[in-house]
Amino acid sequence: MNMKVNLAGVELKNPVMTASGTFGSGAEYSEFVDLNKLGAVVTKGVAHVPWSGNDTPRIAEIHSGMMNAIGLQNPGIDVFCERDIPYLQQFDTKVIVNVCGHAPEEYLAVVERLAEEPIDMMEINISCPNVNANFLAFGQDPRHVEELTAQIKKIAKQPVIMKLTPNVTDIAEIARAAEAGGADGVSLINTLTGMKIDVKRRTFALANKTGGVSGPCVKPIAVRMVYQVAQAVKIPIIGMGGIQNAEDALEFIMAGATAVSVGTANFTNPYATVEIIEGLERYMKENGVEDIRELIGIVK
Amino acid sequence: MNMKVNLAGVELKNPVMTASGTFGSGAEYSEFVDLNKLGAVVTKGVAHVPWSGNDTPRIAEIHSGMMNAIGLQNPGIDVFCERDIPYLQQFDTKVIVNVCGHAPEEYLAVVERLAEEPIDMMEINISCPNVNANFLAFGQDPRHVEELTAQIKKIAKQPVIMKLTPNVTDIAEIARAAEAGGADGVSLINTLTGMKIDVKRRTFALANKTGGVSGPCVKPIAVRMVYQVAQAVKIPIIGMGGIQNAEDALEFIMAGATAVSVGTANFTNPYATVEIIEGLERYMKENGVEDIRELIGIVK
Amino acid sequence: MAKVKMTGRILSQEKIATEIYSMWIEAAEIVKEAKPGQFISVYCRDNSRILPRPISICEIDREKGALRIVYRVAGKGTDEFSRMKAGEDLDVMGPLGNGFPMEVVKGKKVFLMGGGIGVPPMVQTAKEADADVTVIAGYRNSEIFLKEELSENSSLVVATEDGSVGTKGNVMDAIRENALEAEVIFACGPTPMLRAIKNYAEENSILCYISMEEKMACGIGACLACVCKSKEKDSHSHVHNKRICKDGPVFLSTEVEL
Amino acid sequence: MAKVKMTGRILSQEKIATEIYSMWIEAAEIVKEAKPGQFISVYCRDNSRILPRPISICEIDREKGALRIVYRVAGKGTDEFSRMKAGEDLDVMGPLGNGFPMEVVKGKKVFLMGGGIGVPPMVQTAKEADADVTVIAGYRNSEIFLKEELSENSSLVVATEDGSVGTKGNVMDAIRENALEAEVIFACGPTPMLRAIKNYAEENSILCYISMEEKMACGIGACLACVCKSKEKDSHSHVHNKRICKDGPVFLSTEVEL
Ligand SMILES: Cc1cc2nc3c(=O)[nH]c(=O)nc-3n(C[C@H](O)[C@H](O)[C@H](O)COP(=O)(O)OP(=O)(O)OC[C@H]3O[C@@H](n4cnc5c(N)ncnc54)[C@H](O)[C@@H]3O)c2cc1C
Ligand SMILES: Cc1cc2nc3c(=O)[nH]c(=O)nc-3n(C[C@H](O)[C@H](O)[C@H](O)COP(=O)(O)OP(=O)(O)OC[C@H]3O[C@@H](n4cnc5c(N)ncnc54)[C@H](O)[C@@H]3O)c2cc1C
Ligand SMILES: Cc1cc2nc3c(=O)[nH]c(=O)nc-3n(C[C@H](O)[C@H](O)[C@H](O)COP(=O)(O)O)c2cc1C
Ligand SMILES: Cc1cc2nc3c(=O)[nH]c(=O)nc-3n(C[C@H](O)[C@H](O)[C@H](O)COP(=O)(O)O)c2cc1C
Ligand code: FES
Ligand code: FES
Repeated sequence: MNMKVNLAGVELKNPVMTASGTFGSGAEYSEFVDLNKLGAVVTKGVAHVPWSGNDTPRIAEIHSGMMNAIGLQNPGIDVFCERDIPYLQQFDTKVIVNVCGHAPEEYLAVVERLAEEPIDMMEINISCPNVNANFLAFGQDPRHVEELTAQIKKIAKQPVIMKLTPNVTDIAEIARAAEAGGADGVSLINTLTGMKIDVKRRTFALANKTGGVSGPCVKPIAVRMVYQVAQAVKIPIIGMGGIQNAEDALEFIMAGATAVSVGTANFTNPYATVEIIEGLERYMKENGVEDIRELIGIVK
Repeated sequence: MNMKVNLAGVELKNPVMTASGTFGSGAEYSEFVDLNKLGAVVTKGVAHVPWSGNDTPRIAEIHSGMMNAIGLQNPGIDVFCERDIPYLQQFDTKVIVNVCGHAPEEYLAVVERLAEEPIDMMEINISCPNVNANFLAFGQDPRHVEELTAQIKKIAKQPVIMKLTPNVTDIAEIARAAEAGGADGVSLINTLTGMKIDVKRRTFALANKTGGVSGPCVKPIAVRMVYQVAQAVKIPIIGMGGIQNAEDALEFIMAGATAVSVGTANFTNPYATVEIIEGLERYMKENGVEDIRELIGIVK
Repeated sequence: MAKVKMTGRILSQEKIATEIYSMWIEAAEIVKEAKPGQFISVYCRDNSRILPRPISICEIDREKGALRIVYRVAGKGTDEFSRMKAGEDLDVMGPLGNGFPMEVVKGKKVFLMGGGIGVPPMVQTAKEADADVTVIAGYRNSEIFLKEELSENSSLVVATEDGSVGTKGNVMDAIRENALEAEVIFACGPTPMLRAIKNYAEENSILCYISMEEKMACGIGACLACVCKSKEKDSHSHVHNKRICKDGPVFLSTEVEL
Repeated sequence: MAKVKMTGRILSQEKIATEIYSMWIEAAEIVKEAKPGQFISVYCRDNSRILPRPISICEIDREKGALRIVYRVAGKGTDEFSRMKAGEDLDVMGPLGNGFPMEVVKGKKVFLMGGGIGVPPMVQTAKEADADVTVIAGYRNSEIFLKEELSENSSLVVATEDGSVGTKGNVMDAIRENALEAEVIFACGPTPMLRAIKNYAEENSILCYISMEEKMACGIGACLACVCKSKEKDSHSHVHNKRICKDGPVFLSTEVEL
């Protein structure tokens, strides 16, 4: 029985990865799960300098999900390279570094710094507000996506995954722009923008007013977008959005994802990632699936 | 204590209406709720001719919500005018007719037919696939929205509400296009496009592959969009998406909605609409709110 | 006919076969109006499941104001129901749908045909049928639940897929094996069974009513989720779609496509 | 220190004041490592609520492998907890956070100051403090829950907002009224109370540790939801943010901004 998948030239021992920002750099969750078992660890977004993030409250619970406005707090690429990469090198798993920035130069500074680092891949978070384009996110404009992808590809030494925002009219168009820019893969979905109002206090539930919606409540939208993108591009897809168990992971795989990321579910169940891997194995056994790759995009 | 609101020149006895497609034309739910108590009944989308809708399964349950792909089954405007309008005329509530079509001519045929009918308002569903524009919905392109609105306004005899789809990059831009076209108000959100895969049968849960997501799971996205639109336009807003109780309704009102529509909640609780009206009254009493209009857009 | 949504009280909960449970619910207002072949909507407590589950009325105790449902654990909602205990509250709406047309069987020879989880509604139907009733019930195996209840009010003929009890095969095999005949058929069960019965009835010019299933949201005819294809244009939408929850679940077999 | 998520068993559930409940949970693996001032994450059963609720450890019974939580019904999750019954399962994760630094109070005069639902963690802290302990507990009214437990291991001073018991006012009023003095303070309660205590301690050069609150998602330091502003750059993100769930919930009062 084969669980291995090839993701943009990198072989993962199985298709289950962590979703950026929900798993730190793995240290905290290593008390619960053996990182060696994971297909890959995707780290929290890192910028060229430390970011201190938003005011609190930074999260709010919603029906079958949550909203977050962490604001990409991170220690900056220098500390990250000194501390987090060596930490992850100890484990027999792939390391995918999630990168954020407010302007192309900021992304490029991180990508350049990562060039000589022993990481397997990078995932570019293009949901960050683009200071040069009126604070819409890069990922909401196909021209910016293609341009940024192309710029990054010029200097990147590792495969580049563009992480798409679902807050767009036509996700397929954005994915095609990433592909045209030379991306080695796309991952989706990042969070949907939401708002919660506290009617007792007559104010926003989050200090930041809006936040990113994640968890089971976004799954149908995420599966739809993965399916749409799978019909639109040839590069591999990392699917995510509300995955809680193996059945959810299979929805994304059958819709066309080569790998999946598990985010919010870690908060509901710190063992989620490993239980999903076990659940996939069980499904394969019970259904006589020899190779998990047979299932990728099987529903058409 | 005043619960009345003025919606595009029409006075509603309270801001609670039904959401199109979830309440038929009121007859079925009249066994549960007194239609006289409602601010308005918004009817199921009606086209110029009967539509038979999609194959079954037409719905699927999802986490804290549902997906539907009814496909706008409706008897066409002639039967509607003969049967449903006279039925609703019996009640002391406002009648808002939801209109659908595949092309501008189809919308215009319905709007024209409604001109001499005793209805209070119409709500134009621009989430229908636009056969003239590659099956993207009218509502996804600001130019189409402005144009269609202007065409409808030319012949409409009643106030025109444009009902916006949330499947767009910038909902404020779409709302501004409706306003520019002369809309008397906007209502949002229609359903988000989703997909569910049945991993056991390896097929789509809905015959139509994709369906529209509604219910509590979409509420944070809906509130965010209502807030955004409230900052962008001067015309009144009908807010909806996952409203289950008075607190939810207040979120939309505080975000800027003049009225709210209750959809999927009717399926969870057929008394939902009336209970929400009672809950709003209670909130106003408990918090010394003399006039519900004080609360509209109070959170900024 | 007034429908209500109300908080019922669970009087008993019993496992009667593998994955099959029987629950009596006190719900006087619903029982008052309930008829054989109608169904109720049962609501989940878990807030992540917002749609009610349609479940047929199996039996009615008009004195106690109670009704019985017999259900198979098919997914998360029915699994939740199966964990509930006597004494607890349960939200239900009903009575829903048209039910079997009891007037047409008066004094006639009638088959009540149920397959699997389509058997339960035949209990109350057999009780109330003023007719010569044969229940033909199909099961997977020897777990022939509701046997006593059905035997009380009818002559019961059983078919099992594994042949452990009665005819080996399905309800149609049981008819053939026992050379049974009827003037009217009421049937409920999986689509292939209904299709076979519909064909049999039409070939033999037997008046036949079948109870259909589809995913539902409102349960009362408002949302148009639960349609089936009908021969004639329906009076509601003037297309060829009948609403199973409102125009059905029981249809004249010649009225609908399967 | 190993954290686990496990299925605990509810040993008892008791209402001890208006909207305040006390629950003993058998959870041996968590109890093994638990310290005063730490907390656990309690999971809802309702699937629409996906985040666990952080609740302080009130008391520990190491022999039984059980821990006690005392909680106020503040919303839907705690309401759900309050309906649970002895004998039922409950998912919990812990022990979480750093807890109070018990070593610094050894042989010292110490105030354990708790306000409202900040009182519970002081029970186990008083039990384990090898010190001259005064618990100063602030309540709304005469419902002074946990009185016996606190009296057993400390001299208890009470303040009530309505003056029905002890000092009228808050815990700071109680200190003044009784002219109390201490070398170390451990405090837990609402932010205005913590702010007053922090100022008092700093003015009087008293070593003071406060337990903070913020909305949490992971509870273990991974998601950065629960930060508070810190004087020094934190070692994790190298900005001025400490994670309450991991670096706290207990902080040296001079370390953080309130
Ligand atoms: C008129 C009618 C009468 C019925 N009577 C009975 C009965 O007496 N006993 C019994 O065991 N079952 C009966 N069913 C089937 C029963 O409704 C489903 O088994 C049940 O809804 C499954 O819910 P779940 O949450 O366990 O499954 P899930 O698969 O988790 O349900 C997900 C969603 O799909 C719907 N759904 C799933 N299967 C069906 C189905 N077969 N029919 C309709 N909706 C479905 C659910 O209601 C829910 O909205 C009846 C169905 C209908 C339409
Ligand atoms: C370290 C720590 C220890 C705590 N110890 C106790 C205790 O011993 N007893 C007690 O009664 N309460 C305690 N609380 C507060 C308790 O966590 C909240 O009252 C509880 O989470 C409310 O949940 P709810 O579902 O009832 O409310 P809701 O308002 O419905 O909750 C919605 C969301 O907000 C979060 N939330 C709401 N209020 C708070 C809050 N004050 N702090 C953190 N998250 C919150 C919930 O966890 C949930 O994610 C503690 C909080 C922290 C951070
Ligand atoms: C608390 C939190 C922090 C996140 N931080 C990041 C981040 O730094 N970079 C990023 O690309 N995505 C971030 N995300 C988005 C997730 O990686 C993921 O795309 C999204 O949450 C959907 O998956 P889920 O529903 O499984 O959580 C974050 C999500 C959450 C909940
Ligand atoms: C079963 C169903 C049918 C619907 N039909 C229509 C329709 O005909 N026209 C329309 O504009 N919106 C239709 N909608 C969308 C709703 O009016 C509403 O915009 C959406 O469901 C969000 O509100 P809710 O979460 O309260 O249901 C339909 C929604 C559902 C669930
Ligand atoms: S379920 Fe709504 S019409 Fe049948
Ligand atoms: S709750 Fe995640 S870091 Fe504290």
